[in-house]
Amino acid sequence: MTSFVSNLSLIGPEVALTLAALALLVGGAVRGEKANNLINTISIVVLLFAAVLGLRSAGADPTQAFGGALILDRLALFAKTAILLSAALVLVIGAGFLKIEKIVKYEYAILILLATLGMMVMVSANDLLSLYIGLELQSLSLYVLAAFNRSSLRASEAGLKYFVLGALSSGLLLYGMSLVYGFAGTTRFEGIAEAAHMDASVGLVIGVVFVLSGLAFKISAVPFHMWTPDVYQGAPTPVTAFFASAPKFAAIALIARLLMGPFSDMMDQWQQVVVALSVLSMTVGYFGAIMQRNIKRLMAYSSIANMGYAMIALAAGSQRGLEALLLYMGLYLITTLGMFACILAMRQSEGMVENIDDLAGLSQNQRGLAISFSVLLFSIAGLPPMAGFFGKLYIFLAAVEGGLLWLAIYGAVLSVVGAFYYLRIVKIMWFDEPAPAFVPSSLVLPLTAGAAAFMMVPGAVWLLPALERWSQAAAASLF
Amino acid sequence: MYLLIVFGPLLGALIAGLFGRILGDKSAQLVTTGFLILSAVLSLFAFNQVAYNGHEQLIHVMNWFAVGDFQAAWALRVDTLTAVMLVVVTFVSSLVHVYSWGYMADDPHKARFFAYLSFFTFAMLMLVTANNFLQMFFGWEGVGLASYLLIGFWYKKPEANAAAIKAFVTNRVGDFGFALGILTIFAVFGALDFDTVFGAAHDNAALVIPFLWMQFNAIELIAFLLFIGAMGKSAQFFLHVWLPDAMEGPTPVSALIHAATMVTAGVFLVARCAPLFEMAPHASLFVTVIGAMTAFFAATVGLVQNDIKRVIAYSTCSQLGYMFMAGGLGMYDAAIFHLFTHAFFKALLFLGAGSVIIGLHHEQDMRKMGGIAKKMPLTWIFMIIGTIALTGVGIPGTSFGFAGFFSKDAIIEGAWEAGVAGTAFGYQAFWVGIVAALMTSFYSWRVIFMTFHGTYRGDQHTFDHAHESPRSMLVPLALLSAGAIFAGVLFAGDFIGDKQAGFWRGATVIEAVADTSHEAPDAHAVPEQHAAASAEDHGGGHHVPTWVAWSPFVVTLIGFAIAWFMYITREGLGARMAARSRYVHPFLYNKWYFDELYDIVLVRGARKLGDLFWKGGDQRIIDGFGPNGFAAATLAGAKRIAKLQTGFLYHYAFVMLIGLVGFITWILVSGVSGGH
Amino acid sequence: MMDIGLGHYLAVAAIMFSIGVFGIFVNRKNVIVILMSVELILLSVNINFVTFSTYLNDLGGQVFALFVLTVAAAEAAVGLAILVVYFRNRGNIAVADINLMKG
Amino acid sequence: MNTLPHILSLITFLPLLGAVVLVVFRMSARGEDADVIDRNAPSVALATSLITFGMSLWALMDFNMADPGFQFVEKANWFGDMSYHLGVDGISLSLIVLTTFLMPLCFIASWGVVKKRVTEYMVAFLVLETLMIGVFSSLDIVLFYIFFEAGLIPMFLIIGVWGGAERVYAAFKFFLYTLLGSVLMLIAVVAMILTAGTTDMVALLDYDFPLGMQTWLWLGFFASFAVKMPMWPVHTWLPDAHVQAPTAGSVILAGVLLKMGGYGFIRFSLPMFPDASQTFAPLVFTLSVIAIIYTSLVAFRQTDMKKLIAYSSVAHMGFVTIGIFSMNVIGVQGAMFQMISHGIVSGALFLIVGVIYDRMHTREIAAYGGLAQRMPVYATIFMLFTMANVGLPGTSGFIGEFLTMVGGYQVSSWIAFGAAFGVILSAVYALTLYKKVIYGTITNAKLEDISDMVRREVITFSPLVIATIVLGVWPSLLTDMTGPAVEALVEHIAAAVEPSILEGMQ
Amino acid sequence: MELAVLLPAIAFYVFAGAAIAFAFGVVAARNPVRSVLFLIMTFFSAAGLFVLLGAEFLAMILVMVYVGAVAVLFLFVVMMLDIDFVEMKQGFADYLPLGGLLAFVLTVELIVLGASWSISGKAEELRQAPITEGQDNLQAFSAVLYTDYAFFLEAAGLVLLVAMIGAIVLTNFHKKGVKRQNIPAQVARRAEDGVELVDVKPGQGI
Repeated sequence: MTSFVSNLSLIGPEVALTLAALALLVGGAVRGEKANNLINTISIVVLLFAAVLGLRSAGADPTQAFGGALILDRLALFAKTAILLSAALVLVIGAGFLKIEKIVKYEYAILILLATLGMMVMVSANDLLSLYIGLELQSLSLYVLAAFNRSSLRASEAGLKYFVLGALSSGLLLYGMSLVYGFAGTTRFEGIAEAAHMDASVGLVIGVVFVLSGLAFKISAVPFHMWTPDVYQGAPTPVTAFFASAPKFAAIALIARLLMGPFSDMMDQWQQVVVALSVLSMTVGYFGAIMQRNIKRLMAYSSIANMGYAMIALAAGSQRGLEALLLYMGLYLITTLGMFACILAMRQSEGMVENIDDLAGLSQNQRGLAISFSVLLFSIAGLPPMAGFFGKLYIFLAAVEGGLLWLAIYGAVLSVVGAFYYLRIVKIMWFDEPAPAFVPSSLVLPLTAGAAAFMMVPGAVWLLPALERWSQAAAASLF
Repeated sequence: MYLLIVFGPLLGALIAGLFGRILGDKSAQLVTTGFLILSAVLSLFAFNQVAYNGHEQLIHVMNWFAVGDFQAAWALRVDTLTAVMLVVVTFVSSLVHVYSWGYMADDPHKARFFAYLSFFTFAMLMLVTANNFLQMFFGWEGVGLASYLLIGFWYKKPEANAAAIKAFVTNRVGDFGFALGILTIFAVFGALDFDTVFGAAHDNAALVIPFLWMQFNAIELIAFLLFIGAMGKSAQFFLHVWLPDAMEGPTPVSALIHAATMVTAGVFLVARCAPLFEMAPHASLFVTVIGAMTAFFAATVGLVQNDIKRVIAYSTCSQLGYMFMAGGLGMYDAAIFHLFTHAFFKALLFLGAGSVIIGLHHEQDMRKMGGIAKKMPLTWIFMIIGTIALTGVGIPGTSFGFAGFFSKDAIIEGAWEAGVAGTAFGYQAFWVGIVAALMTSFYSWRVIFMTFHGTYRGDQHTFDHAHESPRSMLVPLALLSAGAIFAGVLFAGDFIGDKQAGFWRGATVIEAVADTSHEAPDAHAVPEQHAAASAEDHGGGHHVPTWVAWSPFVVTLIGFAIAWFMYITREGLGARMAARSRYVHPFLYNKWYFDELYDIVLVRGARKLGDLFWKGGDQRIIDGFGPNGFAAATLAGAKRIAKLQTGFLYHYAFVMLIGLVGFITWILVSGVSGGH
Repeated sequence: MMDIGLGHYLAVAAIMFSIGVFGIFVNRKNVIVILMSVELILLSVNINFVTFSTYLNDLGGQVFALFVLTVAAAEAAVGLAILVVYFRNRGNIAVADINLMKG
Repeated sequence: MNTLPHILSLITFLPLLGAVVLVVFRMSARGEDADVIDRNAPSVALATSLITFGMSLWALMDFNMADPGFQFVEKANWFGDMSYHLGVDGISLSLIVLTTFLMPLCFIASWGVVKKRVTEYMVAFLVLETLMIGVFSSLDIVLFYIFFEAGLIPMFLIIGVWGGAERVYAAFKFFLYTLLGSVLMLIAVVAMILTAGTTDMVALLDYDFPLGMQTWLWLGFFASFAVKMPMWPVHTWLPDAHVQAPTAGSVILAGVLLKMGGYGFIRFSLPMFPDASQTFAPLVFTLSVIAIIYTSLVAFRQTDMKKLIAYSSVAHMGFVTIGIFSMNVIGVQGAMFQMISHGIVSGALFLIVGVIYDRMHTREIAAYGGLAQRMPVYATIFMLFTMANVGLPGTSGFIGEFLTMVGGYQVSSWIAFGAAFGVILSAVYALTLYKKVIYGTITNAKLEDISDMVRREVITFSPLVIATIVLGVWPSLLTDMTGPAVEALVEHIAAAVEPSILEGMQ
Repeated sequence: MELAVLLPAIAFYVFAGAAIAFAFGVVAARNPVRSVLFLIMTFFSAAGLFVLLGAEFLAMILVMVYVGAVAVLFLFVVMMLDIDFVEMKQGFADYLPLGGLLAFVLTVELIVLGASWSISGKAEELRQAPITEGQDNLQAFSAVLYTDYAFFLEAAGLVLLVAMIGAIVLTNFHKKGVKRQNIPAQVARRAEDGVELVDVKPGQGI
């Protein structure tokens, strides 16, 4: 076994993040609130730096670190890059909100750093234990972040709900892990794969179900989604943006790695579960959103539905499926963050607003923002020529190829329901008489939204081929 | 030349229609009338060329349809049949144009009126010069449009609008048959031009094709469908309802369209398609029966009408019945001849009636007329001439008689002969003809008596100002009177007499020629003597019993006598009888309640059905179960799902647990049953 | 029956797991009990791990359990902190009162 | 062929370019400048559309009428299996020209009429134009789908922002209805791509899909195209959309968007799934005939002018489907002709309604009457298009209807019977409408001062009038263009259909 | 029966029964303080089971960490949050039957599952940290924990760090307007700063 330190060189980004988090913690403790801006900025820089570092150190071959605790392959790289970038973006767009709501604390950035670190461990986990620790690192940070606005009853209720249910879900996950460990005899992924290949015993299968249930919580797949609307609504909006983006990606990448790696021999069994999760998620996500007036709640249901969609690709269990999944999730991240940038711009003179009716007539008050938001909504609804359409297309391709035709049809039909509530926001922005205009926000929000929207249409011309190439490479690393 | 005949009126119509407001009414009138008269003169020349010198023409103008096998060209086919029609159409039309100068003098939209008239003429000419069924259909629908426009010319009158729509739609019902006929023709023959179709007809005589749920003889079917078209245009029984209402249009229109030309298009069609009808005995029988029924029905209704134009309209209807009767019995020549003569006297009657109407300041109700002969002597004379021509006065066995005498008696006698020859419905047709002739005589004279004789029953003021019509109206009347008097005697020989073979030269089937087709296997046998007889002069009636030849004349006299008795001797008797009658008169007066029946069944039916489909089908069922139902269901589902989200932690946990246990149980069960 | 095998321990763990689960959703009293139920679940997991570890003759399970304990402690800390925050805002921690957000 | 390189791309994206220019200027403008841009936006849009029209005419000039294959082909790989592949044959080019022809008219018709958010309006239409042209010119199935479905977005906004009182309902109904159809098509597209291993339509045209699969694929495509057409009973979005859309929106909706369904049937369903098409033809015929009669009757009862015309559109589209699925040259040619003709005629009818709507702001038939006295020019033009609508020979409306009936008759006389029956009904509703609006006396006092068509409106209508009559008298103009492609198509089908299916049909 | 066999069995049943009973007590107790106490007892019993399984180190940790720290923390919070006990006597929910059924099904399934266990065929070679004969539990732990599992240890450290940050950030209130003791300031304070001598003229006031 190589030395601990030499292994550290393999995980440069993670190390950078850790060190930065520790240093900033000390710095924050010393300098106090004055350093908030600085810490925020440094965190963003560190996240970006870590992303660059990761990309630069990307080797062609999958490498294992720490005796197999972690695996560094293209899937992990893809996921990490996505996670780091979205975390950075969340910090960028969230800063203003925290100031307005007067909940600026330097710990915020540090917690985001640590959560990101947890996610990075998750996506390159190669052992149930690293999976668990990464997951908990992430979860604990997120629990705290959810309740970050501690003077708000909603935020603390969100934190509480998230925590309790999250703890329950880790319990399920752990129980599953214990079964897998017991029936496979190891916690290392390759080992599990070998054991499963030899004998996919019932215990192993049930273990997988437990694990899947535990992880389904993280991607808010129905019926483990119940926390999502409440937490999205209650948590501070930047935190919600974070919830909706990076952790989803991390968890689904992790699930993909598990299902197509160690548990690939049990596809017959887990496919049923994933299909069920997918169907339920799409149903609840698409139907549940219709009644929502709070845009963050709506985003919660939207993310549930989108995860349902992503799980179609997952259920296909093929390389094409994984590729579609990653492409879809990549687009989802961009879209979601862009949309949250728009939501964060929803500020009227008396404070932040979250009701979708407050968007009324946005197209006349803030044309640019309205256009960006609309493009993003159309994209997430999967309408061509927006990039989101290609996400769906790829998923359908994977599903049909994987023999899940009916699932694809179901998803397609439900996407019409989805289109309905996305369009309703468009309708409010474009058709309705203008509501009181928003207070002009810092330039960064419209810019982010605009950039995201740009990626969805004209930018898609090069974004899509690039994303496709990356996800193809990433998907190949599991097959 | 032919192009000018046909397209001149179009040019006139376009100039008057598009630039009428710039040019002014006078120039519009001049242009259209000028073109029309030019057409008429050229037509006479053409008639001479074609009918007497045998210069049939086929002028290709341009391609129209060229889709796969479906080929149809814009072309002018001028043979004797066409030439006859050309003469009739252009001649009557130009007279009507001229007449309208006077009749429409007060109208503010003269340019439009003349444009319509000319356009109508163009469409009619296209119809008669067609070389294929499609072009014919073009003209067919074109005259329908023109008729619609002209009937509705006084668009402020709701009755005119309703009548216009009724005319167009009823015509469309006929066109429906015509169109299907064309489709069938194309399906059977793969072509639409007359020569190909008629040439191939013989070879396809036994062809049986499926149509709807049945198998039909192709030719029979085609003939039948085409005749439905003819029924619509020529206002035959069942589809006659529009014609009387069409009298809402200006009177020149009635004369031109609803007496002389358009309504005869059906007869023209039958004559044109004689080669087909010849081989379609059942369809021909149908033609005869419908014709006879129309002749009878319209005559009965005509007996009791009070509107002067309506009486004439029903008379037209009835006369058209005669023509079809003839056509159905194979006497296409006689049918056309009657068409030809009828054009003159019926136009005369209409224009005369128009003169009366103008004279009495747009009064059309005969009950408010009477004794105006002195005020309008010329009109009175022209009307008498027209009536005599219509009732077919003439001395049987001689060549003395008015126009109607030659043509109508030819039909009635021909029917007898057909009966003798064993043609189905021949005798019946003869009797119907006789009865109808009786009634024709009665109602025609009734018009004269009620209008011109007896005591005036209307508003005295109107009577005082009643006046003879201007010259522009009287000249056409005079010309038409000449036609009404002499058309029969002059042309009988050519149309139906011994010179007919050289006259028609195959433009329609005349009996002598038709003989060949009678040998077709399924055609009914026609005894030899009939063929021999028909080659002879019908006008003389040498080959029918004398009583047959005399009977039309007799019944005409009887009709005259009754009318004289009821309206001159016992003036007012008619009105009193009408008032007393409880069933017969209302039944007849209300046209056998056809309008009411159609209104209930068709109009209201369509409305009800439309509402049913709209409110019930579209809104309740399709939208209700479709988008709106979907939306409602979605909303309900959404509410339910939102309700699941109670906000309570334990519910959330509970749901998670249900999911977990569900999955485990499912996997265990499916795993067990799956053999794991 | 007297021969205590792996199944027995797993059964204990299973029962404890169920009690924990049961405790979470049946509890209407206060959130602390829910947190304790979570601890029960984690304990059952630990029993599983230790049992398997013993019967597989592999220390990995026990190490895993050790980390589970560690994390559980951290979780408890965070959970209680959140609970305290909530209590400060709301004034009580009755489970049935936590439904400000729903739908 | 020495034509302009990339002419199809130019035609397709030129309007988009115009739209982008407008957006950029409008977004960067503040205050006064914004008004200036709003004022000039119609000119820019009109100019763009006119240039596009000019370019499409140029393409028409260079088009080799005798060649049944695709011309002006452009191809470039994109990503995945997809490629940027454009090309036209007679069928698609005729529809492109129709689109580019109608577009300037729409802009002229909106000139000064649209006062709210003018620039956005123009942008929406220009974007829509690009998408519509794209539908007809793309030769990659995914590209096609993108254009096909993307058109919903601008149309949604057009109805929703500039529409009538019920615009929201109508916009949503339009959008979701059509979307539901298209997503099913998308699944079919996906299945096709996977089976055939290509997204290239030229390759797909030659690919022989297995029989059982064809059925499902056909149904998938049918779901989309039938809604788009729209066919009975999935037509109910159309009346609402038409009624609520602004005039130009209705014109485009009826003129072009509906044609996408027919185009889809001709381009995809027929050649790619010939056997299934054969199998399902009776279904299509039944629905078409029902549509013709049913919607004609419904149209008869409408009190809203646009709704009436909308229902008549449904009926007329019934002829198109009949023609297409007769699968013989005459029928398909007739369907093509009917599509173009209907594009012109119904477009014109909606413009006609727009003319008086702009003056009176109501579409209730009952509010009008006696317009002939005040608006003779209007009455004349209205009459012409009414007649074209009822399929009077000599107008373009007749040619298409008749050809489709001929085509249909060759399959079954029932079809022709039903269709011909619909022709009667069309006269009923169309003439009733005309009578109620134009004829009679002026009962509504507000109509006393109504003015006749102004020059702008006359300019809008003249090309339509000319097109209607020229096509009616000289249909070869169009049929010669579509002919080779249609003949090739019919031959292809005849060769491809499994004999067993045909036997089953007998 | 031989005691050597019987004794572990008795011990198992005692500990297992106690653990389950106490666990049930945790859930069922009306008073949260009692619940905490039951929890402590549950941990004790579980520790006994761990000992039976030969995991002495974990048993020790369980008692020390859980009973010593976590459970006490619970107790502390329970006592600190002045909970109104009366309000909480609402008892079990209406979901009890269904919930009970679910729990029962789950339990049965898991027990059946546990009974189906057999050592994985690959277990031998997949073993990550084999327990060697004669090495006691603590030694075994110490052998791997800082070597093979060093990474996890570090990561777990971060988890604890997060927990710490979280606890602090959430509960450490700096209430505005509350005077706090500032010791350096207090120490640095001098008489001159606190007392001002004012020369007041009679009859004028300050």
